[in-house]
Amino acid sequence: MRSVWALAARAALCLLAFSTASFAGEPKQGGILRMYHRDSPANASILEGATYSVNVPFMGVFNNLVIYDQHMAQNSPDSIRPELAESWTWSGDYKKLTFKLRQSVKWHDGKPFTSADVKCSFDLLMGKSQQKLRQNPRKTWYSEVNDVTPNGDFEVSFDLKRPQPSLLAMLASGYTPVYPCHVSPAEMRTHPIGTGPFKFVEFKANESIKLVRNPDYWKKGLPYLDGIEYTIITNRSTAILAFVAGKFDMTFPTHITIPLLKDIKSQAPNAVCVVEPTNVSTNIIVNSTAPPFDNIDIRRAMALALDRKAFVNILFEGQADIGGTMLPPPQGIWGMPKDRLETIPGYGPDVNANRDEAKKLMQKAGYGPDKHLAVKVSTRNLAEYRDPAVILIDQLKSIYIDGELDVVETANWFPKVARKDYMLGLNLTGNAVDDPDQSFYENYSCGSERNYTNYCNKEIEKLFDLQSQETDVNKRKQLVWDIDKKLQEDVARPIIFHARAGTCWQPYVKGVTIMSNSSYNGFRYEDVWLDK
Amino acid sequence: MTDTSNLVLEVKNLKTVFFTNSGLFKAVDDVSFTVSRGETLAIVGESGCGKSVTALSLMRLVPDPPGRIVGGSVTLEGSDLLALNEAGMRKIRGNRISMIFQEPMTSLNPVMRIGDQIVEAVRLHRNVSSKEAQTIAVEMLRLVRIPEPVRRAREYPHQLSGGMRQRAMIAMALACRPALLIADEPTTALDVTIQAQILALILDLQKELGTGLVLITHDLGVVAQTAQRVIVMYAGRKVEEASVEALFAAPKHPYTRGLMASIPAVPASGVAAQERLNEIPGTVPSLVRLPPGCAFAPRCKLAIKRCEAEYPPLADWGGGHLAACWRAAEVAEVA
Amino acid sequence: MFAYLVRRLFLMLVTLFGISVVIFFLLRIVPGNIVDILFAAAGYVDPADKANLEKELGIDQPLVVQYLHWIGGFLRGDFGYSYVSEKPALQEILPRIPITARLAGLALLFSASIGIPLGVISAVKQGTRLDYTLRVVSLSGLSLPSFWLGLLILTASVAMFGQIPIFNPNPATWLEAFATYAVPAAAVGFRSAALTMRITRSSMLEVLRQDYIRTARAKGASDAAVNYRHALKNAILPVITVIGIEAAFLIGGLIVTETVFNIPGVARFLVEAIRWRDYPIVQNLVMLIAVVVVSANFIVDMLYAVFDPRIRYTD
Amino acid sequence: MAAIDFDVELRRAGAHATVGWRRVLFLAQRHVLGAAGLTIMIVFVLTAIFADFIARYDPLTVDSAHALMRPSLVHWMGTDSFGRDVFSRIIHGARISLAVGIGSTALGGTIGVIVGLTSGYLSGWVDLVFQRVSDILQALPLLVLALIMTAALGPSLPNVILAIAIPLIPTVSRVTRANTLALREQPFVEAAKSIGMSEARIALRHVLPNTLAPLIVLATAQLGSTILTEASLSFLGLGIPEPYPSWGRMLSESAAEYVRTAPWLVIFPGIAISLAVFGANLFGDALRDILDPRQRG
Repeated sequence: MRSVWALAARAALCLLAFSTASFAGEPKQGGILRMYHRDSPANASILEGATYSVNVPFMGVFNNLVIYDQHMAQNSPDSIRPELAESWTWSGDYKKLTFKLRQSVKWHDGKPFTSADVKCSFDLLMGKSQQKLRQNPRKTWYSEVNDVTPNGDFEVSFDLKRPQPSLLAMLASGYTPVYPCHVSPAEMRTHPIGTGPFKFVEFKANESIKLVRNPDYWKKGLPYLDGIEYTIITNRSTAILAFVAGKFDMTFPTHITIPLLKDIKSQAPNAVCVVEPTNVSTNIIVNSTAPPFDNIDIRRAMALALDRKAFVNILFEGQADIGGTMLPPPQGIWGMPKDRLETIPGYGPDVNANRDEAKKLMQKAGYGPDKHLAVKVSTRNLAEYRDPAVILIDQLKSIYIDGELDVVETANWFPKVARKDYMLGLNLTGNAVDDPDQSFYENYSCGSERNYTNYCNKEIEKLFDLQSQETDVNKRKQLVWDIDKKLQEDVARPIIFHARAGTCWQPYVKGVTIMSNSSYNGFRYEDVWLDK
Repeated sequence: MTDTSNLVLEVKNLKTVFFTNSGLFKAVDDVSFTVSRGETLAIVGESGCGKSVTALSLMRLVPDPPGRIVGGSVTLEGSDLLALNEAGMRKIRGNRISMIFQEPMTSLNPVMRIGDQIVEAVRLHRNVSSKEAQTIAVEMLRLVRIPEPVRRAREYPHQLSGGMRQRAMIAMALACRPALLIADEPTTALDVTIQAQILALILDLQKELGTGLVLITHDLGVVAQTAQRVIVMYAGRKVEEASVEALFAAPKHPYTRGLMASIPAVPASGVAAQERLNEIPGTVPSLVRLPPGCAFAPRCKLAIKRCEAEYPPLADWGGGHLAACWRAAEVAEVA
Repeated sequence: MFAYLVRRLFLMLVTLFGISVVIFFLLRIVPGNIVDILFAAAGYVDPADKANLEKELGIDQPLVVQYLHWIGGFLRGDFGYSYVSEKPALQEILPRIPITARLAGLALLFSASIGIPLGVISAVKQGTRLDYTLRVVSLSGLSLPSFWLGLLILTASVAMFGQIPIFNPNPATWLEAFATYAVPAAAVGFRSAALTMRITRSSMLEVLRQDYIRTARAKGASDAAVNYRHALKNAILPVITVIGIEAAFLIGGLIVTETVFNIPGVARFLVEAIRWRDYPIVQNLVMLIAVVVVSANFIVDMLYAVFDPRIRYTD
Repeated sequence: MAAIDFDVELRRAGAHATVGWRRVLFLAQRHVLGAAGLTIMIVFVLTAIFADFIARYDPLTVDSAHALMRPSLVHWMGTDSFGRDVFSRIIHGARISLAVGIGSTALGGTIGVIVGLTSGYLSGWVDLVFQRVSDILQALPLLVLALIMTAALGPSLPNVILAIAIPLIPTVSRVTRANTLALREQPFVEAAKSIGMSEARIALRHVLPNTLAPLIVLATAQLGSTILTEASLSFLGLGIPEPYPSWGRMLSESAAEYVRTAPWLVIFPGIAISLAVFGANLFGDALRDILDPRQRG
């Protein structure tokens, strides 16, 4: 354990060193930032994407109405900054949000940016326009939006069905760029046009992505870089070796596992590395519609059997967070405080006591040392999924459950889950913004497509709406904690841990901030520069 | 014996053994003979009697392993071939001593033109340009009576008939005018009609070039037509040697007798034609476990106790007629 | 000869047709399509969106219609559009071919230039210590998993030279360009050199037993002349066949090597396309590979005729 | 003429050992490499059979307190990131590799023999169809075929075996067919026919046994390559899934990321694969020399 703490301390030191250094020197113009990309994204359209593989390379092509401050690690309501919007105002009843837009901003093809483009973008997202996105994974974010209306060329308002302060958080995500009206969704997939600091040059599938400096960027003097080049390397060991050998200035963000971080630090001692939560939770989806997990006792027993610390120790050498649905503090804004968390069954520090309780529940359900329960644990055929599943199966052994791993190909995974053709599933849930609205509605509201377990509790749903409309942050937090606790006690979708991952760059790369409660929002890179 | 000054080849006590996993066998055991310029010596015997190994021993081409020449001497034109190193032996092979093999089908390199194969033989031993060698090759093909030699020289072995191929082999073997030619069953694989032509050709060329010839065959008919002297081999040993006339007139070894009886209508023989061909009863014994005495004894009608116990020495029965049989004197009468 | 050619070409077409049917239906058996994969990242599949997309891509049509549509296009040289990139499939495939071709060519060159001479030496020195050593080395070449070898090469190279020999898309010099391909080609070629060596050895051993080799010796030809002028020329034929067949196997080795060395060639692209269920890419690429393999076999047969005068295709 | 020690020469030729154990011993001396290969294979098979007795730990038990331990007397080959004993996993992995190797070779071999025998024996249109099918299978890259097959069937041990077996069929059927065609013309087959033996019986009783030698040689050669194919599939993410300790899986993906920090995770399984394949290849080579010197490849 000592080494883990040492590493953490070193990482913290790195962060410190970096923040002082990066603001010490005068930014220099020029140079191409070379990074590797972990895989080949399906296309270049962020609105259609649902993985940060799209956001990272293409966020720099665009601007949002508002954006999280790119140099504050923690996304919070206070860190939202104007971008294409110069300012915003809420109506008194929080049912109307009006943006004043920046003038004389030009798209990369020279056409002027106006309020029509904003309307087009959100109509597209709400499924209201003629042209359709091939897929629209974040339609539900705008379920409370009635309409988006331009008032003249440089003002636009969002009319809401009910107050929803969190709308601003979703608009500030890297997932919510403004698209031009005059370019079709299909073209945006292959050759995106934005207003951002970098222009798209080319995307060769499985090979490379190239961006070049936008000389007409509306923020004068930016970006500092001449361009960004991503080489797509799917094999992580090859990619890391290439970084160590100096082929790249920076790794793919939050792509370095904790064990690999050690490797990089020993091979490239000068590299700057940070470890941050990714706001991706690893959780168990439980099929409560069919035996054996329709029995609440067995569900509870399973939740009690989890030794979360062991997961964190094995997979992250201690560096990951244990929490409920919301990312735990200090990086997370909405997560339960530790003392509250430990009152939830299964979260208590005495694993053996928990398991003894779990065994009693199992015996109550008719299982015991001589009668084991055979269970299939389904998961996707990716290491991030398989590895925790292997540990889960091992832990379930302690409470008379014999688990067998059922590895499912990507193409079959969601259809299988949708068919309820599983007992236990090991799943990863990424949260684009650290906000309860996004998390609760997507994963726990009745009828939501991503509520895989079909957990449906009208009582709790009312609380969802209550917290969503609450404008006082502290009051809202209390509500969120109550909801989160209840969700865990109901074993709706037991959260095992919240992952952390590392990002490294060469010491001459300046101005990079890795977000600490999201991995989708921090890649504008307009003021990243190379001290060479 | 023939005049020694004219001697081309003198083989003395040649001994070649094979090491196999069933034991040691003496493929050639203490064989001696000579060949003079222009003379034809036939070596006859059943298959497995050691006659081909004898030929290969002369060329020093016995495959090693499993075979090995373990004794004796082979003197060609005054120099002992067995004492030469490999490089020295290569200078002799194809030059002073040549060989024609039984299978014209497989003995020519299938991917080389006929002409080139002869050219190779010439250029290995004569310091001539490639062009001159070509001319010699065509000349040789003409000499062995291949029609259209220029065209044939450019063809591949598979384009030639068996007889043609054997002619090409002969051309190749004689290209350097060797002192000694060994022909190992040169006609066995050929059609009967071709056989006579090829034999005639070999004899003609032999006369023309004055080459000594060792003709290996199992066919006594061929022997009668071609050879001056004959060696009969059995189980690796020379059992009889005589001039053709003497041998056919009065074979001294029962084995030779048997061989003659097993061919139809032997010319110049005193034996009356029989209705049914005589066969030698039994088979050639395993060379690994030879009896201590005469190897032929188990198959011999004339065998006596002594034959099984003691090997009969080669004895001269007059006029250079050698035979290794205890009862050689009685052979003619008994049969 | 002409009749033979016609027959051969006809059989080639039959084979290619069969391959097109096999690959087409095999792909359709693989569960899930591009839509499932695209939507997987989002965490759910919207049935309406799925139906729309399937309609747009034409994968909602009956299989026979889809097949005819594809094969018709293939014959006209119209490869359709990649489902993933939405660019013309041909435009996606073509630029990757030279990369893989260079790699494969270099690997085959490596394989032949090392494998054949070592095979001959091993055969000629049969039973000697040298022969044993060469055989053990070649067998070990056939025994190492190529991705493991690749990983060890990369790791060692970084540790020892601080350089990583992965693909460099913009080599500055001719030498750099060569280096980009040489290391991965050697990693693939090692295995195939080992195979070539073994084939050459056994082929040589068989030829050395032939009568005409004895004839050559009887002529007084030296060992070198016998081994190279007579034996090798005959022994090379099966080696050519195997190298021809090996070309097809090489694709398999290249998939792994292109992944380890991050080379953007067709082999890795094919695997990615299978993962994405990008039918137009997979189908057309497999067909192109099949055409190359089938033609390679045909060329090898024709080479046989050139090298071996006995063969004149007449049947 | 150098003096010759006849006894030495004879021993070298094997004259002292023509039957039974002495013959085996002699062959082992003559084919040192083959004997080494056979030994490796026997060890490999015994390991697989007695894995439960040899392995010192359960290969699946996760132990977070002992993750990534260096090789030591306690854990001979160290532990992996889950704290599982690498030595025990390699021992149990022998079972998986053997199952894949023997399973797919036997399956592909059996189908190949049936196809080849039928094809060679019946000739005509059956032969024509089989020949074209094997042409088709041979023109598709083996790994691509296996890749699509495992994708279609899903990654599990039987499916991986099947996916690797299918591409073997044409190779085996070609050899069988060629031998069958040659044997059909042999006098003993003619003789069997003349005494009224049925075609199927001739094929099974006379033709098959006579093609066995080259097939055994081929099968041994294939054994090694099937193990390697499984490893490659694992590397591409389609082999035998966790938690089975497949050697290929142990080498690939996340394990490869430990190549410098915990090299024992990468080195030992790599050695295990290479050694097993090497053993199979050595043995296959010797077998070819003994059984069928004319067989190529």
